[in-house]
Amino acid sequence: MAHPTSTPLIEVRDVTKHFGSVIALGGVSMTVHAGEVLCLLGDNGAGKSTLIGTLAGVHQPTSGELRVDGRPVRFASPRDALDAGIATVYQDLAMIPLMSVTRNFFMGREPETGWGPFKRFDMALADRITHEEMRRIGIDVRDPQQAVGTLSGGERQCVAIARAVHFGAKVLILDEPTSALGVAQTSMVLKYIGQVRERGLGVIFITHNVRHAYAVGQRFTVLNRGRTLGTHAKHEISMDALQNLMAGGKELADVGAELGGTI
Amino acid sequence: MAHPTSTPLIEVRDVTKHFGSVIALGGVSMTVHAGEVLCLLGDNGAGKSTLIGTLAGVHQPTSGELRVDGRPVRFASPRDALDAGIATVYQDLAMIPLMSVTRNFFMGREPETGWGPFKRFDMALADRITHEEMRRIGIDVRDPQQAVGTLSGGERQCVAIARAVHFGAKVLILDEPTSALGVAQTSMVLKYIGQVRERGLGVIFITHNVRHAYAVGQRFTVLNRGRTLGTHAKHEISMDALQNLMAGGKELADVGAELGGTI
Amino acid sequence: QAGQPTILVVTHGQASDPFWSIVKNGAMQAAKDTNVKVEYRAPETFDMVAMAKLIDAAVNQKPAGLVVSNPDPDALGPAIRRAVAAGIPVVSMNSGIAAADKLGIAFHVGQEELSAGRTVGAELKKRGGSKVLCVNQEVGNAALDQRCKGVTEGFGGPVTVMPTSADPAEIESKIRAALSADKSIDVVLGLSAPLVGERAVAAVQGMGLGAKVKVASYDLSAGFLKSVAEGKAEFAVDQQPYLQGYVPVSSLALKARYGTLPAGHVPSGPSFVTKATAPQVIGLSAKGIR
Amino acid sequence: MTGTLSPPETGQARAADERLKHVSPMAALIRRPELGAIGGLVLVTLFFLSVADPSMFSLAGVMNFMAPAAQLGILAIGAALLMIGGEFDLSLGSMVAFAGLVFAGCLVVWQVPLPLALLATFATAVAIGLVNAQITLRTGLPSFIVTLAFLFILRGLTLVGLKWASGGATQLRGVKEAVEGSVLAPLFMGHTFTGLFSWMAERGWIARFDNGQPAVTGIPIEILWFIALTAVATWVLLRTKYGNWIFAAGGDAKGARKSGVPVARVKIALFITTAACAALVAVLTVLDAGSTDARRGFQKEFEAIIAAVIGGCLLTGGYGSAIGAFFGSIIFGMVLIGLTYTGIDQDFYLVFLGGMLLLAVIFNNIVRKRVTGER
Amino acid sequence: MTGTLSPPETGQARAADERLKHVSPMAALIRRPELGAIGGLVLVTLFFLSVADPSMFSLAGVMNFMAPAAQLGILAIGAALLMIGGEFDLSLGSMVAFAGLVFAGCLVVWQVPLPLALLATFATAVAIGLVNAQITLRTGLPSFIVTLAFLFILRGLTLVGLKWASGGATQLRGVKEAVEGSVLAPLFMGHTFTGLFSWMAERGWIARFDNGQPAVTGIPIEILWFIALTAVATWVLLRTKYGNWIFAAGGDAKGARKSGVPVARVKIALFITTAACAALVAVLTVLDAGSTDARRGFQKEFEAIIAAVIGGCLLTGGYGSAIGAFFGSIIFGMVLIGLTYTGIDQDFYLVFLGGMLLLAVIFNNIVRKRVTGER
Ligand SMILES: Nc1ncnc2c1ncn2[C@@H]1O[C@H](COP(=O)(O)OP(=O)(O)OP(=O)(O)O)[C@@H](O)[C@H]1O
Ligand SMILES: Nc1ncnc2c1ncn2[C@@H]1O[C@H](COP(=O)(O)OP(=O)(O)OP(=O)(O)O)[C@@H](O)[C@H]1O
Ligand SMILES: [Mg+2]
Ligand SMILES: [Mg+2]
Repeated sequence: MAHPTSTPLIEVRDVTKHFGSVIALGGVSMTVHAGEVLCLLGDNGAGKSTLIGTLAGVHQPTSGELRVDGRPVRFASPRDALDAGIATVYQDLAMIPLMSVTRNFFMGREPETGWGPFKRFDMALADRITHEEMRRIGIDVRDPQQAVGTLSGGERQCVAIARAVHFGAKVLILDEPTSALGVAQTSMVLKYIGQVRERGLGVIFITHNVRHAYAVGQRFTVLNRGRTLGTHAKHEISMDALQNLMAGGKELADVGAELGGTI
Repeated sequence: MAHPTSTPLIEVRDVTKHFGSVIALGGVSMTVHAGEVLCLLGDNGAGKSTLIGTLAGVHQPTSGELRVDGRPVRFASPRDALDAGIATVYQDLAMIPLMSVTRNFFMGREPETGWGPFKRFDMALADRITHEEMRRIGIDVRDPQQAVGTLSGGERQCVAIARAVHFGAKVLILDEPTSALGVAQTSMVLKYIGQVRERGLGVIFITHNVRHAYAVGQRFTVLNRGRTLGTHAKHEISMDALQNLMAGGKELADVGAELGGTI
Repeated sequence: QAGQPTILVVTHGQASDPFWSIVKNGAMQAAKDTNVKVEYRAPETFDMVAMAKLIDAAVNQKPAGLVVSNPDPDALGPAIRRAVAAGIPVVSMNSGIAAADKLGIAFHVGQEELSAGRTVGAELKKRGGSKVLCVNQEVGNAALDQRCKGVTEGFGGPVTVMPTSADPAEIESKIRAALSADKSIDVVLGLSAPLVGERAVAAVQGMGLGAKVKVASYDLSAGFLKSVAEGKAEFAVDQQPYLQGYVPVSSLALKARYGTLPAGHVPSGPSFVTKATAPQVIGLSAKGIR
Repeated sequence: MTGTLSPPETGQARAADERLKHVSPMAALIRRPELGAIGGLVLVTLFFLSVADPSMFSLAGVMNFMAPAAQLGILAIGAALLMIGGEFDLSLGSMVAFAGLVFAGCLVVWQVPLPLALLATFATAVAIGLVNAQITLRTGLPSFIVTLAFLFILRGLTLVGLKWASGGATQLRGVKEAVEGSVLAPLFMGHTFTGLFSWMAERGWIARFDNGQPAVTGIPIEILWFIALTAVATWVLLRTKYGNWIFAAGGDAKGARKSGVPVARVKIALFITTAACAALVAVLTVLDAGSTDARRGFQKEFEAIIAAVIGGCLLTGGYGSAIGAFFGSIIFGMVLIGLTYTGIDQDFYLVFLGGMLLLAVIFNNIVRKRVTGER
Repeated sequence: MTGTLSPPETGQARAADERLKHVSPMAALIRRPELGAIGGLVLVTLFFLSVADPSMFSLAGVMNFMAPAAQLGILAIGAALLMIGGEFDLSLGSMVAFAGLVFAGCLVVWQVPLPLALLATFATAVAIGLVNAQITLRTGLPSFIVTLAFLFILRGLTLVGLKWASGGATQLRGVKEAVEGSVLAPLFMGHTFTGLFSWMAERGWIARFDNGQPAVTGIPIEILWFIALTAVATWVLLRTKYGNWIFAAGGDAKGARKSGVPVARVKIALFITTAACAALVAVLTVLDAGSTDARRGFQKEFEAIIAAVIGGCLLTGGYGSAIGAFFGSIIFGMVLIGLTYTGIDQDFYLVFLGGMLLLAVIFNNIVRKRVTGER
């Protein structure tokens, strides 16, 4: 499923990112190919969101290089990344609580109708699409004109995911999309990820749930304290080994035993 | 482990909650006893956070009754609930991004030193406790004076949990505490929940992860669209049955099969 | 009561301005004395656009007479013309004497700020001043700006305009600053006795410059007049604002009852209150009559 | 990839959600935040109807308080858009004075024809709006403090410029003479529908003065501008993508940027729009008064923000409406002029203004909460 | 349940985190947001040192600009605390006038002794602060609009009250005579350390006037109040739990409430504190001038907010410092008075004020960003 010989859709080369005196990324490299799901794993604070931020144009890397389709790029803003076909679900969702679900869904990419100076935001179409996409993910919004601030945590996450999936063009980045989701919604999202991959997009999927990762991922990159611990294809590594790698080895054995391997 | 004969620590009787025209809770009843972990399960938007909000004094119920130690109470503010010994981790964490980790940790319950009008916030002690409690949960904060806004999603969640655990007196409420946590931190938190229970506190634990729930819970209450589907003790229900109940029956079977039972 | 004629007064001075509060007191006293109803209106800042609307609003109420101040005949002219067209007798006061005849105003009471300023400038020269600091507490208020301009023309020597806010601490500090930065200033002229004049006396006395720097001010206040009486200040310029309020109202009351009106303009100032005359005026000034 | 994923198997099509209380279509219709501002307006109107001279609500009286309300309102619409977009412009009032100086200076001092003077005035405003925006965006300082600096700077420059242009005074006159006969003038000065009004006066439908002139000669042109701008702003806010961007930029600039909204460009456009509104008011008032002075527009930035807040705009951005600002301006204009029609002493003017504001806003708030349900 | 859980097995004790760049203790020391305001002050001072008359920085010159800065500063400290707590008080300036009326009225009209007059003044201020707070909290309206209403109402009441108290004038005088000999008076008027200063003048360490009087007779009492209040406010903000509550209430009122911070009580206390600061300024200025008038404190609310923002307070609440407001007030006071010492045409007064403000704030911002690292 991975295509090691073809040009990767996205290539990250030795990227570092400093915030003031904090070194959030200390040299990370990674590739994503078309038609594959790359899972990004790692402990809290490992730097996953920061790495994703540099790919989505939110942060500019302190050093290192990004390549899209083999060409070096610099994203000055998230808009640049979107224009390059990279859609992202952010861990903090990037939604405006006071705005309606529909307005949030289409924020920055509003469908228009009419001509010339009388072009207008096609609200009817937008409402319809929003309602449909939300239903698909298993949420029946009462009213797409309802403010996002009144949605539950999981419902909000669903809006963010539905939006990214709807607009994803070449690469879809999902930062812990399933963390607040119920069982039905989670399985929906995982199925979606599979469908998206089959349609030839590259997906970067961040999660703490190794089962979820193992269910949809082809390759697994583990970050630890701002550095890559290496990338493994699915056939090279077992779920338990992945789990251990992610949490830093032996610590987990104890805990796992104690809680009856249920984590 | 549940004590059906003793007075429950917390009893919820037929509580409803309306937001304008939205009926978020349509009559919910539930009890929590000392020394037990009650898991609250349910789909996105089922009303779990709203129910918790009424227990924590954030919302006032539209109708119905709350009892603490058998006495009916009305919490006018979260402070009342805290004073009654109920500590809560909110799904949205309730932290101030611009303030330091220590200041957030002790917000509302600052340790003081000195006397009379010269009483002051004992910052050295607070820093030490914060650092210690965070280390326990597996996060080594670089500097407790760092602003919470600069922490990663999981690190922030850890601050919220450590705070609630530290101040929990009688009842500890956790609204999806493990959703953004890494493997090591998750196992830490689950172990904590077990320890807290053993020390005789009542715990209400909200999660979407049935494994987590099953690992630490004694009883399971399932909410669906604002109503209770019933409460089951651990020995009465299997993990799979719980999973099905939570997601609404047959839907899950398909999905589970497709993804190889990995959710 | 019914049958009581209503006279409306619209001016450009806020009710809280010491000068205009005296004008208002005069108008209200005239109302009492001549048994008419007077309503006094003014915009809250020097705002010609708003004032024109207030005149329009007054015209809508068809009063028996209208009193206006007219610091900007261009802006207020059309509204005044409308009043005249509506058959309302209009008297202007304080400012706008030059435009009075053109607009069909019955007569004018007051003194043009510009010419009053010239007289003050000349008086300061006569008293031996060589460089004047003109302290303006509300720059952009055209009426106040004209006071300084007139002084400049009448004085014939260097006059520095110093803009300040109406804050007493700031005014005193700035006067001190100006006096220590420019030692050649020997006259401080305030445009308002209570706001600036009293502070100027305090600054000059505080710096021990009483012998060298003369202080004078427009308008009256009890505190400033006391300084004049004690010789700490030279004089206060009196435009007789009470008169500017009283005369138009009482004349319009007579007009409403008997159809009589003075045939010419009434000059109301400037007059100077000096050391000799100050003591008699203090008490009246503290009551807002002078 | 719209619509290419497999259709949902799980979405049970539910006709109605049992978790929604029944709401009548009427209640849904009035469930708009603007209703609050209308409520405030009704309250204030009722108050004046009961205590003020009846001439206040004659045709002439209404035109009389609508004219200043319209001048304020044009600024308030600009301020409201900018506030929704998350920024302030405190230089608005000084901008009116400065644009007035440029406009009157062009006409009177340089004897430039009206169209060119208009061009110069609006160009100046756009340039200053751009400077405000650039400094705010580049430095990351709050726009409050940046535009505050320009409040002082522009007011000061107006004073200096006026003294220079008029040879020492702070008033510049003679504008009406300068624009006489220009074809563009009727767009910015005087009244419209004058023919209609004198026809109505002839029939006796409108009150006339003793000399036979109608009491109202037409609709002051600023009222038409005000209505037109409100309509355009409402349309942009609610019906175009730019409106969505404005709400997003003000609601959460970071989140909006992440979603691809060109936040910087939106804010620049808003600063420029606001400055252009100020220039429009400058042109209207200078032509109306025939003169300009150094105090023009004094504290108007403040009043504009008040009107916008009365109309329901949040100071923190991301929420509000142009219609709200429209009604807010009318409330403010009505209270401002209304006292004249009552017998209340002028000394109580400010007490009255403050009290009415508070009442209108509290009432507005109650109505809004009532119609939109518990928060 | 502090410290009763089992100790961590997983926390690898790490001496230093490899993900921290090395930072010298010096750099850590200066990594405080206040440094920005100090930077702005240094810039402004350097500017005046190079262009202004040297008498500006003589002892007398410094006292001269510090006195108004201190009066503004006392208000700014209150405004800053309130802003950090997430609210505004626009009635601050009118409050100064109203408290001044109450104070002078007690002394002059009712001939009440000074301690009782002080009590009445502060009680009035506390009551009005409480009203502001209650209306804001009960209605949920923005404090901006509520206190704005009181800006008007209090200013209006002051005028009405003054006319009543003085029998028709807008000034009430005779305060100095009324407090003569009171033991409390030196706490609120005149200068301190006068003995020291005349001793220094005798040695020739202080310049003397031609009449032999020392140029500076002592430190104006308001400067001491200013410094004392700054110290107390800083201590409360940084070292007490109340400070934590203030930051929390302003940073996110909902979150703070959920964590058990008594947000409403904190805000009430802040409104009252701010009103009390205004009353203190009223007492100081009334005793200083010996009279009060209807324009006292005009637009001071505005200047206080400016000073707080120059000092780094965020308008959105939750961030700022009393020290910052301290330096902000001094910057503002210095710029306000400073131009008089330079040879620049006084007509440029406002241009200069705006320009210097902008420069100081931009510089402040650059310094702060530099020292606290990339955002
Ligand atoms: N303030 C509000 N106004 C209107 N509707 C609300 C409000 N708060 C919650 N709701 C609605 O009430 C329902 C229950 O919300 P709640 O947050 O309790 O769900 P939850 O069970 O916690 O879901 P999740 O697992 O996604 O966190 C949701 O459908 C939500 O849209
Ligand atoms: N703006 C910032 N300033 C300072 N430090 C920051 C900033 N943003 C992130 N960091 C730090 O960088 C590190 C990496 O953060 P990041 O959010 O990338 O972690 P993550 O892998 O996404 O963690 P999680 O799984 O908890 O979301 C964290 O230790 C965090 O404290
Ligand atoms: Mg993250
Ligand atoms: Mg929830």
